[in-house]
Amino acid sequence: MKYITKIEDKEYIIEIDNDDQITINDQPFAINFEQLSDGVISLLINNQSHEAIVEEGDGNIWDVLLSGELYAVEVQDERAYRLSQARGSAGGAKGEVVIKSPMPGLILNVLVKPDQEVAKGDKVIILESMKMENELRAPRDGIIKRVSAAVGDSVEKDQALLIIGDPEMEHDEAAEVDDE
Amino acid sequence: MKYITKIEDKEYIIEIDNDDQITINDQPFAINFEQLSDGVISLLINNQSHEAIVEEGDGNIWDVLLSGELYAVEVQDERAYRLSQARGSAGGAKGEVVIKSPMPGLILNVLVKPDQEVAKGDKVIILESMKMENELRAPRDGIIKRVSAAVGDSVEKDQALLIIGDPEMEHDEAAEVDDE
Amino acid sequence: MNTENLHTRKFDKLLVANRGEIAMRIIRACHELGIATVAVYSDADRNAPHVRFANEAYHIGPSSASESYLRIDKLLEVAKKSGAEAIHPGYGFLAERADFAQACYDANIVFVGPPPNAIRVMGDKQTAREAVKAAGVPIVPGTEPGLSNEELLAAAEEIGFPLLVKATAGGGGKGMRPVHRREDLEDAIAAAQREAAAAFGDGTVYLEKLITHGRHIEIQVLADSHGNVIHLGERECSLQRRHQKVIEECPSFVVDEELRQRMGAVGVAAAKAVNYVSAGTIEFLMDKQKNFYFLEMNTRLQVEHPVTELVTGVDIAQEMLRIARGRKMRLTQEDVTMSGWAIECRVNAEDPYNNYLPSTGTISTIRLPTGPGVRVDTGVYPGYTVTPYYDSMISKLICYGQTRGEAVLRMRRALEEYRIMGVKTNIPFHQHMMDSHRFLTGNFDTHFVEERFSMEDREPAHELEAAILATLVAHGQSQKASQIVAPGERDTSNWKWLSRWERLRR
Amino acid sequence: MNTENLHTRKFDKLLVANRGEIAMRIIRACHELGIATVAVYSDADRNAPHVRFANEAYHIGPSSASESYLRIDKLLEVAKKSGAEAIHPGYGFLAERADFAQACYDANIVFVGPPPNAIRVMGDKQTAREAVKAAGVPIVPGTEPGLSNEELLAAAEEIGFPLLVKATAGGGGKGMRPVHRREDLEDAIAAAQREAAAAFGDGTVYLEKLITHGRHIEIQVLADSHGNVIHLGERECSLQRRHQKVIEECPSFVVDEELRQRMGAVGVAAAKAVNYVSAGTIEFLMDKQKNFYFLEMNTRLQVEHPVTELVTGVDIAQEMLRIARGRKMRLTQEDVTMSGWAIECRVNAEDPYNNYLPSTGTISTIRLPTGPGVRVDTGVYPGYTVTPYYDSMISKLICYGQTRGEAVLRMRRALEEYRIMGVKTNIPFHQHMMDSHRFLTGNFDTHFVEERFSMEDREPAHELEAAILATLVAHGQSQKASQIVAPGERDTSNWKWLSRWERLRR
Repeated sequence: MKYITKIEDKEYIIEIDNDDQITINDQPFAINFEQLSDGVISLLINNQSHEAIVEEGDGNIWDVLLSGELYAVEVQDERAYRLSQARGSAGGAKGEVVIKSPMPGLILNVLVKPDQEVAKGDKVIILESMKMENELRAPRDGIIKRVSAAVGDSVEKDQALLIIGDPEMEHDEAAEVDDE
Repeated sequence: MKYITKIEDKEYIIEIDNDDQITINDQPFAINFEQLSDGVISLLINNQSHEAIVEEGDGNIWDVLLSGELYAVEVQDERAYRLSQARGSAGGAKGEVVIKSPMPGLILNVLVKPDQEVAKGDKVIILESMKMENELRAPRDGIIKRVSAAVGDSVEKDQALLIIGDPEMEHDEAAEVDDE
Repeated sequence: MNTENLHTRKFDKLLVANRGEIAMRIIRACHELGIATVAVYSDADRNAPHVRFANEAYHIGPSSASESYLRIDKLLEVAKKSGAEAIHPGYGFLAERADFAQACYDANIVFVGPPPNAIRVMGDKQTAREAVKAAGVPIVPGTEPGLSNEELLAAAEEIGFPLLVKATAGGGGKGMRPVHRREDLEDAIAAAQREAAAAFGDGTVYLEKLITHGRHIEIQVLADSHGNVIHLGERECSLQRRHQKVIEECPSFVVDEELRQRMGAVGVAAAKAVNYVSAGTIEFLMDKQKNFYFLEMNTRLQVEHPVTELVTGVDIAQEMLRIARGRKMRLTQEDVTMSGWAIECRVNAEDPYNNYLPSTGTISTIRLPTGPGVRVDTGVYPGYTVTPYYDSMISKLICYGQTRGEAVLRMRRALEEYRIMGVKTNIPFHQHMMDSHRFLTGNFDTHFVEERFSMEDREPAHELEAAILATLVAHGQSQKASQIVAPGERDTSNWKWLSRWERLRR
Repeated sequence: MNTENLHTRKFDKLLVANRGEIAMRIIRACHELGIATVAVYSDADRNAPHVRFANEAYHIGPSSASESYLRIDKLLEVAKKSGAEAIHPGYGFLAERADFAQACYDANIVFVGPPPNAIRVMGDKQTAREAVKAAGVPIVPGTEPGLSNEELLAAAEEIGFPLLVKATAGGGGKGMRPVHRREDLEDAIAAAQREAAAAFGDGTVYLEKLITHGRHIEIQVLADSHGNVIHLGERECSLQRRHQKVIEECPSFVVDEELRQRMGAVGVAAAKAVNYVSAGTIEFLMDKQKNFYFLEMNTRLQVEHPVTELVTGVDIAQEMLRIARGRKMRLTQEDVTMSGWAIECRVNAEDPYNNYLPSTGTISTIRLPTGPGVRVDTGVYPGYTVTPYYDSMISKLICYGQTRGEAVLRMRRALEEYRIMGVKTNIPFHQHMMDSHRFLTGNFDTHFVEERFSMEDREPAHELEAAILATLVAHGQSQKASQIVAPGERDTSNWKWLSRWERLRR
């Protein structure tokens, strides 16, 4: 069985040959996989020992906790991969980033307007929660496509607050938006 | 719903009136019962807090771990209780005790013969396991009814080794045995 | 001595007016002294360990603290109902509310903490500064509160920049703003006033000279009701984010025995200035020349008290209870010795890779580090939901070593052993800090974390392994899913539980 | 000095030739020193923590130790394959096998322990007695081994009763029998020979005067490869069952500083007598008059080493590794100070209410005690099956306090917090001991547990609550069962998991 697995921008082609061997980018690894009764996973890769907790997130995303770090891993089998390739990178229009509220809270300030250019790291929204003012920042350069939160709104966890689009995509994106 | 619950020789009549009240031997108790996602149970009885782990054993026996002690509790609803009363105390002939091997091991010595009288605490069998000689003792006074283990046997966990019967019951017991 | 409105007498049952790890800490200290405990809980905390570990537990209201843990009337009612003779406030919530201490006194209940007056004086920045100033404790130059914005702007000229805008009622960095340039002052004052008003219902602010490259160093004191006051040395708490401590250690890298005794003496003087009784902490700001200035006194048990416990061997929580019972301290200053090194990492539900935004969610799995030199104080559990109702601290991980190096290496080991799933935590932040050269060489100040420490340069070490793990689990799931009978069970997020359950059925 | 066949040099990767809690202890010490670890495992231990926590893991055979953990050839093969430069034997298994130490030497691998000769001399009761006797260490009068039964009976007359029959190859009480009456001697010799033959493949026995009301007190020593030998004070290990230690403490109730230094000096002399290097323990038997006699030297890390670590602050496991790396000890005798009190309870899978019979089974749930002053060293996990293949120790629970009283009260608290389900444990025994007047007053000897301590007089404190809990759970199950769809799911032993799974699906 062959899978295409992504972390951040890295992509691995992982072939599960049988219970104790996998092939990654054509290189074989001896594996020994065990799941304990409490859900913890023990994996030996060429006798290198790794202990992890793996839980399913949204879509094909798996959360992997490994020596302190939490990795978001996207796993697709060949079929699913080809499909997603066909309709552009998974989820929404290409290069579009939706900024969601990480927790319930109150919008104290919205620092950007639609069509405004933002650089990675720019503050875009101030959200009050847990009695603290939290700054939401742009995850990358882009253009504000939509702002769906206003000062004074109290928002839920994961509520979409605004959308940042690719600069170069601006026109067709804008079009798309108008369509809706 | 009414239950008859036994620990050792104590018997409690417990009536579950609703989610937050029970009646024991006609005395009401306010309860607040919660089971956590890891199986641990938190119970408030008239605001007294108790944390426990409860797992089902054989028959109607429940193992209750409560502040270090492990309790074996027999729970029967009225119907089951009346039935068991009808056919004498649950499990086997009345007053009969089966001594089982507590672990896999090797029989080093058998110190009793059928029809022999034993007093509570008498050594009956020496079992070697975990490289130690372990003494199995009579749990109460009685008469050896059957010996099903011989020196040199290697036995499994919970394998019946011998049976002790009530002195006063001896005759009908013996009869029963002959029947088989 | 004048410690009016303070009860100290033997008690055998105590109500813990708090939740989380500090409630657990107090319950354990009580049980270790043979004192029965009464827990209180909000809707959110029915299953919390402090409810399960206490001898008794009473529900006091909805999850919002203002309707539960902050309800003095309900707490006193439970104390009466349960026959609790004493109340321990822990930290936060009502811990530094003089009116609560007074209410306990009026109800003839022992308040495990200082007399109301000491809380009142130290609770107000201004009266605190005056009180300790009179006792000869050095303070940072600044204005008194209540000035008009015009007056503040004028005063700023005298104090000079950089300076701090601070809320009178403030604490934990809320309503506090550093200002480096004259032109930023007005905005900063506005923001601080807004935040303080929201957090404390009082927007009053004042100005204070900003000590640059300052270190936060605090002195732990113990005072009994017989006039004995001692100190347990210092804690280094310079590693902070937005004035929230994240890592504390004992002793401090920059404090030698001579300085320790000098600061300790000043701390004791500050405590005596307000007839202090119980455990307390005097916070100082120390500049590069090792001048130290009084910041504030925390009139309660401190989050970071364990590092001092490990290095001095003194159980501060137990001492606090003994003192409240009216006992003389067993220790004199001479008995206090420090040996070894302890470091505490506060494990918070927040995302270190995304500007430390709080992370809410339900914890599915926890496995705590154990073994030599590792202590974990925690109040969370599998199934616990991190909500905005309470602070985001999940646990305190404390490691001890004969040397600082040993403590750091042990902390690395413990952080790696720590497993918590369901919310994002700042464990990677702590791991990164334990690897940082600046930290290892003790070369940091209160601005280090925010200004000269970044997660950007952290390499995710195990991406390939994570990819393999996710793929194998996904593969296993799709295999399993195809075997499962009942349709309901096909819900993929449960396959793990199912496989566990299937295993059990064998 | 003559420490021939001993390698000491820096190494960066170590193979742990052991399992369970001690393998974990060694792995943690290595990681805290930056040493990479290689674990080995038998069929039974694939999921054990030492496999999961080590950097590498290799399968070495079936569950039976003789086919895995005792296979020197396989261990050396894995060391070669993995590039491990050192091997730590832990305790038990090959820890005191001179041929293993020699084999490591021959394979140019650092053996983390003493030179083969020291193991050989101390491993044989007779040569050990001669060696230490020559060094002026007091020993118990007795016979040399290898006598005919007739000779033994004759010698018994001289020694007088009571006396002990001991196996030359013995240890941990196996092949040991106390004899109080002449007429019991022959049977005792037979039983000891049979047991020794079975356990060690060598039935040779000898006789020794039995010290009545003796206490077992041992001295921890550290010796480096540069000729420095120090002691870390004593441990009290008198609480034993069938010569198996169950509770140990540091310091001892009956040892004052003067006696400590005297015993320590003797311990150091014993170690020097065999050119000892590494951590070791000299066991003494102490009579009522506080005369102490050499029993044996354990040429390895001791199960109960943590109590000494907590009281002296010295990390013995790390020191052992530093010494094996050829380093000079950082400590001199003067640097060693003892402060506070530590107690260790060995939590075993056995039934204290049924003659302490070992309890086999699979552990379903574990929750370890945490918080201040509590250390747990363990190697078991949910899903672990206790089998007759390995010893029945589940974990070591160690509590520290400023005083013995504090340590005892903390131990009570920790024992109460401990949750382990699936096998019976001796936790009630420990709880009963912590309540025992004789224990609290330190008034016990090596026969106390077996002869003057009984579980019979322990009152089960919570029968009513247990009855209610079982009834509510049974009720809840029957309610649930009636709602469940698929027939397979009606299997009652799974209702808990089901309900959990159902909760997850919401």
